Amino acid sequence: MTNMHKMEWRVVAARVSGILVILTGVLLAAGMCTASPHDNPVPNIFDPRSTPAESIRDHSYFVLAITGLIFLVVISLLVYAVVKFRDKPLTAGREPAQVYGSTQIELAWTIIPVLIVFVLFLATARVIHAIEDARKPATAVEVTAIGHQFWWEYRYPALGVVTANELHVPVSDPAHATPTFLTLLSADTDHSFWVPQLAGKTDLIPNRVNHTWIDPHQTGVYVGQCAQYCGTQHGKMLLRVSVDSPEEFAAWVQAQKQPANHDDKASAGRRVFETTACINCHAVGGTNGTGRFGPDLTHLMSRDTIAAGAALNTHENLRLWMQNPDAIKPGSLMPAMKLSDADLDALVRYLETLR
Amino acid sequence: MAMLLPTEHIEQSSRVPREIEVPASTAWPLVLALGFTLMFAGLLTSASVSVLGAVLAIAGCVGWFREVFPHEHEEIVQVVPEDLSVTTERRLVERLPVAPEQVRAWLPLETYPISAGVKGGLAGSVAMAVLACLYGLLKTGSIWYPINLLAAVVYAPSEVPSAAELNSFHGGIFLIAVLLHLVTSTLVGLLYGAMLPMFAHRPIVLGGLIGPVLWSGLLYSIMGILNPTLGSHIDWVWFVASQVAFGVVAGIVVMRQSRVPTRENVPFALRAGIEAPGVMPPRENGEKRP
Amino acid sequence: MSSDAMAIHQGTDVGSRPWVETLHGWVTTVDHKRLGILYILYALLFLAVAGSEAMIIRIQLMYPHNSFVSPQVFNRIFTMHGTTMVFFVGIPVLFGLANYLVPLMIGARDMAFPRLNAFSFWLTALGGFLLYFSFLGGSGLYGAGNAPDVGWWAYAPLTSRAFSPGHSSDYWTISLLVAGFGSIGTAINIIATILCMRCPGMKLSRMPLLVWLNLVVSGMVLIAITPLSAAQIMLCVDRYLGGHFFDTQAGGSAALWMHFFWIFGHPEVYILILPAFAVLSEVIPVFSRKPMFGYPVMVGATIAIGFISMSVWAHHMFSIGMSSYGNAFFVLTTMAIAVPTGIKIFNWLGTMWGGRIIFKTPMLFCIGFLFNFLIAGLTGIMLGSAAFNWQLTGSYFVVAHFHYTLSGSFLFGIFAAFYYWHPKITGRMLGERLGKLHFWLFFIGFHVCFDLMHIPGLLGMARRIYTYEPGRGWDTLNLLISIGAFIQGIATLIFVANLIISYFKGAKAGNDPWDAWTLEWSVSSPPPAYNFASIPTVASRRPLWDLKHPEDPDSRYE
Amino acid sequence: MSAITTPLPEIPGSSALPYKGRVGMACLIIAESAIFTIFVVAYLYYIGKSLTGPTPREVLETPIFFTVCLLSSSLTIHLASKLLDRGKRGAFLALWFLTIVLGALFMYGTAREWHRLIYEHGLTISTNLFGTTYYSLVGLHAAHVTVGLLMLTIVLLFGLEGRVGREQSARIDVLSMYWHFVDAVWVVVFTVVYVLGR
Repeated sequence: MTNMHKMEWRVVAARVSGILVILTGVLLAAGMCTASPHDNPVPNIFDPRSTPAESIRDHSYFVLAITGLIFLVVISLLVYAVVKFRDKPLTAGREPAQVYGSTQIELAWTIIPVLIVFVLFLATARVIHAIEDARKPATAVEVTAIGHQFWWEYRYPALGVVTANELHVPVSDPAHATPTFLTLLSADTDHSFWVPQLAGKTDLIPNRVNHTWIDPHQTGVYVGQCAQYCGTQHGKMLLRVSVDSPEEFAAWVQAQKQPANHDDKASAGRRVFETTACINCHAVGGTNGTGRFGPDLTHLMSRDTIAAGAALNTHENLRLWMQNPDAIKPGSLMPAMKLSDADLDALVRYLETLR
Repeated sequence: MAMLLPTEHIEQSSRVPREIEVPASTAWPLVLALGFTLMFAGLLTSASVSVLGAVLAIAGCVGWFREVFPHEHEEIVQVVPEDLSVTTERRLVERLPVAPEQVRAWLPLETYPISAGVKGGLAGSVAMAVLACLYGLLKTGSIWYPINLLAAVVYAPSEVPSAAELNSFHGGIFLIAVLLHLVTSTLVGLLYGAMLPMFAHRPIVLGGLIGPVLWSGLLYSIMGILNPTLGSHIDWVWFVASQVAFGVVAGIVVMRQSRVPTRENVPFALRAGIEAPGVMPPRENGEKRP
Repeated sequence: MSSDAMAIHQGTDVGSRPWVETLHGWVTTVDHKRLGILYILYALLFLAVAGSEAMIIRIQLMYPHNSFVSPQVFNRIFTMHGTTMVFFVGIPVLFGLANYLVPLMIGARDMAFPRLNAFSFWLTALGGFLLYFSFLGGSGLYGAGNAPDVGWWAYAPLTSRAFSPGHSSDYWTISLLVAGFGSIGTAINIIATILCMRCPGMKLSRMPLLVWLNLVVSGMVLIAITPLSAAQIMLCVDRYLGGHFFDTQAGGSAALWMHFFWIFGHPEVYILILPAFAVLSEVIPVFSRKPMFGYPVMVGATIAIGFISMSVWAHHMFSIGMSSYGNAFFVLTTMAIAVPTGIKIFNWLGTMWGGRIIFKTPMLFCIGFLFNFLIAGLTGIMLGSAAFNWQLTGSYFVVAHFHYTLSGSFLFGIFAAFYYWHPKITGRMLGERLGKLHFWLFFIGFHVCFDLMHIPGLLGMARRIYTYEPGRGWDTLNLLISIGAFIQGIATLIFVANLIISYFKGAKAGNDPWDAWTLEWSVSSPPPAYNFASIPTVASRRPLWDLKHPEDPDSRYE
Repeated sequence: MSAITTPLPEIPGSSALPYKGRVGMACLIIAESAIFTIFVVAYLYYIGKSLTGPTPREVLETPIFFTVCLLSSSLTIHLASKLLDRGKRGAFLALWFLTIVLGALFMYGTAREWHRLIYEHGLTISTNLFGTTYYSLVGLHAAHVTVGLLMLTIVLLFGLEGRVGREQSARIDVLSMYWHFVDAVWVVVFTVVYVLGR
């Protein structure tokens, strides 16, 4: 290959990569603009709102700085070597001086990494200790989260509340810390609880009890999802954590503790609920439905979403969900109920009374 | 440009035989593998597949056995004449400018032995510890103060100890501190041993002053992350002073070691019999070359 | 038979043989070179298959709520992609290279156990075919087929009968078990070859680094693949005999499977990357025209990696709720492995430093490797830091990280090997123009794809999801990632085209096209069936250097 | 005969290299050890974790006699291969046969124990975790003994035909390595199952 060709290729490569870089930048900017953080916040791990996630973020900056520095040093050496020591026509036909190695240099570039590793280890160990071995204050809210294929069950044993998919926790003000301590269990396969802005992942493993904790500093809805592959619908096993002000949280707990609302206008739908397979999996307080395979529906309408966050909790979605769950979440364990249109409407009407 | 080396063959042609025995081709390993796989495949499909697999596997075993017993079956391959000349376009080999008169640079090993670095590090660690404890005595009247601060690297933010706790003795904490101190000191000492000869003009200035000051600057920027407790209590003047004490003592000890290089001080790699000719670092020479 | 074998090896007279006879020659062969080629062709076949699966994954993820494939199909595709790439591309290609090169490099005429070699290859090959038969017969002869959909690490209890009825998980287990026995056979063979078949003068301290690294890799295969085999036997006991090893309903432990899997799984990563290191350790010196900088340290670092890699497995499990002490221990070991790995990068740099670097395609891939592997190592440090890992694991960040090691590093190393040894294997050079195009296109596609892939992970995108919600900041990124993946696909097609064109029209290579130093370049290209007409004698690590520079041989200094 | 046409292991200069059969068997033993290690770890991990009975304390009996049989077979096979080295084929065959008998006795012991456990105590592989781990670990070992016995028997048959001589001594040596390994594993399995496991 002649030098002409070499030049040509280098120019082409440089141009192609230049164009790609510009294209990337434009598209990235466009993407950032179109994303609307208000309706559906970006679960960015560098935008934490809770102590564990904040310690991890601070720690990650430290790790990023060190690795960035190493990157710069090594890449400069590499670029320098590639540019400086390329074969030139001037020296053709000659071999460079043959060098076998140098004990000193090799010792130096062994010990410096060892020191860096040592520092990184110490820094990491302290963060691990701080997050994992945090003491539970008396004011903590305790929640048992149980992973199911493909939804979340939340039990507040001290408050007597059972809900699904949307976790409600009080905001934790540094002066009066009310962190939430979660006990993580699984009913079937492995899952992982991950709300990036609140804490790192902790798995939910059958026949094993795990723990994690969060203390959100700011109210709002935080999203996340199951982060351990758990079967067909792993992709739509979404998580929503609603961080409420203390008053809102108390009101929510109060509302959840109420028995199910029984509106006579929806008694037809209730009869459908109680006489079909619904009750095998779902519970509604005060009815003969006590199943635990599916989410507790006693206060279904207090939730914004259905099917573990896969769809908004609207009339149409509810109806579709019972008629043909595969349209929303193919492969979920909710069977198509094969109800007549009349029964379906009655049932939806009934469910819509469960506030 | 190619230069043919007239007689440089791997081996004299007189020793090349006319024919060579190589292991004979055989289908039995394939039959056995197929049988074996089918035996397992039967678990996935139907038992009859396993039966077929077992038959094939047994046939394969017997066939294979007969290939190697009592003697391995071989076949004869005629040797084809090959052009085995070894050529190169690059006949000239450049020399390191530092030793142009030698055929190949084989410079004397002038590195400090590994033990020098370790000794320097340990000596430096003592100097540093003495200074730090002196600081503790002057500041709070307790030598345990700096030791506890050093070990505070393991404390979580929620467990930051009180002033009284910082001034008293804790066995576990003491062990952690000693361990940290010794490991770090030894490693830095080793680094001194390795790097001082590369910058041999003013080793004590470099190792005793510039190194510790750079090192302290680095720590200054990361102390808040690495050891927040220490970071909040630290007296940087004393800290830098103790680092310099380490550097000066370690540097002096390392330099003194080099004056009497003995066989025992040869690095482990050489003592282990691994051939590692010590050559000057290439980076210094690469740049000087035209 | 023998003359037939010869004919093929001389690259002449092939057309005049009936194809049945040629085929018979290949399937019954016990020649290490032919088995090496079979391994490589087999790996290339599965590279195409698993690459196509990757394309399906990337089409599905181009847009949020895309429905190119169903979730069931998506889960099968990513499971098969991972399983295939690791077990039926990575392992065969590394064994193929080792099979072809190790005997040539140590001056031997064949492997220690040539028939075992054939047996091992066929086990691996048939294992792969058995796995893909699952698309047809996953439920046995009694129902429609489906492929495994439990992910390539097949975590319990998703693999139990309750959650995985039919035979799809059994296909995963049993085909890998079969292929695993093949791997163990080949590893035994390589070790025995290296220890027992070296030519006179080829002391351990004079072996080419490629041979050294393959020795370590084979040792690791022996103690890393076997735990997987053992765990798979246990899984079979559970699924076929009603055992309870991983049955969480009967007191079994899901975490135990994770431990067993990763005791295999992490060394496996090094089993894959060390052969790429091996290639670099041969290619970089030749194209820098200098001997390897710090050969003993390279050997030592390799052995250190081998040992340390056995003690880091649980860093894949930081999120399973281990105690803080357990987590800290695995942080330490994980970070410790960065040290020998760093030494290697520095030693390659040291080799290039002060050399005369020739930018032929193999060297380009090696430099690309160094660049990518550096980043892979640094993201590895981030992942190794358990606290950071709690956010990163199970996200697209980790997917990007391990593709940096397996695609950006392993595959780059393998491509370098292809361009470097293709002339030796086929007697013809691979086209340099297409090669450079392949390199640049792949390099750009790789970086568009996998650099960006880190970001959705940081923005909370979990891996193994068949679709995602719009408006989380992942949309544009995923589109670009997919575009990057397609660019890599095109680059790979160019590579295949290059292979085909060069096979027919490539320039003749001659014995030693790169002016190299190891023994394989001293014989014809392709080498005769017996490799060396007379067994060579060596006196240094670079026997051909000694012959080329009789006035200044290495043997005088080593 | 020139040096080159001789089979590979006899190339001049290579005499210092180890015999490939021994190296291969050593590698196989390392690989097998890893498999056994995983099974042993699983056994140890699940000790006392069964949700239902029977427990090892209730049903296991220590097979002292059969253990002695297996362990002494290591001695006999060692002596046998030594005798073959010296060319004493008759004595070799006798000791070889004794090895097989001792191995078979051991297998009989295992079979009797399994029979007792299954029919008297109702312990099968699917009963509980103890059953699963016990039958898997002991079964894995028994499978290795069976393979060993098969190979020993083949050698015996060839030996009776008079086809095993001094020239096969290296191969016999490799086979005896395997048998020693099987015995050594039993020591571990015995300790784990009958000592620690109770």
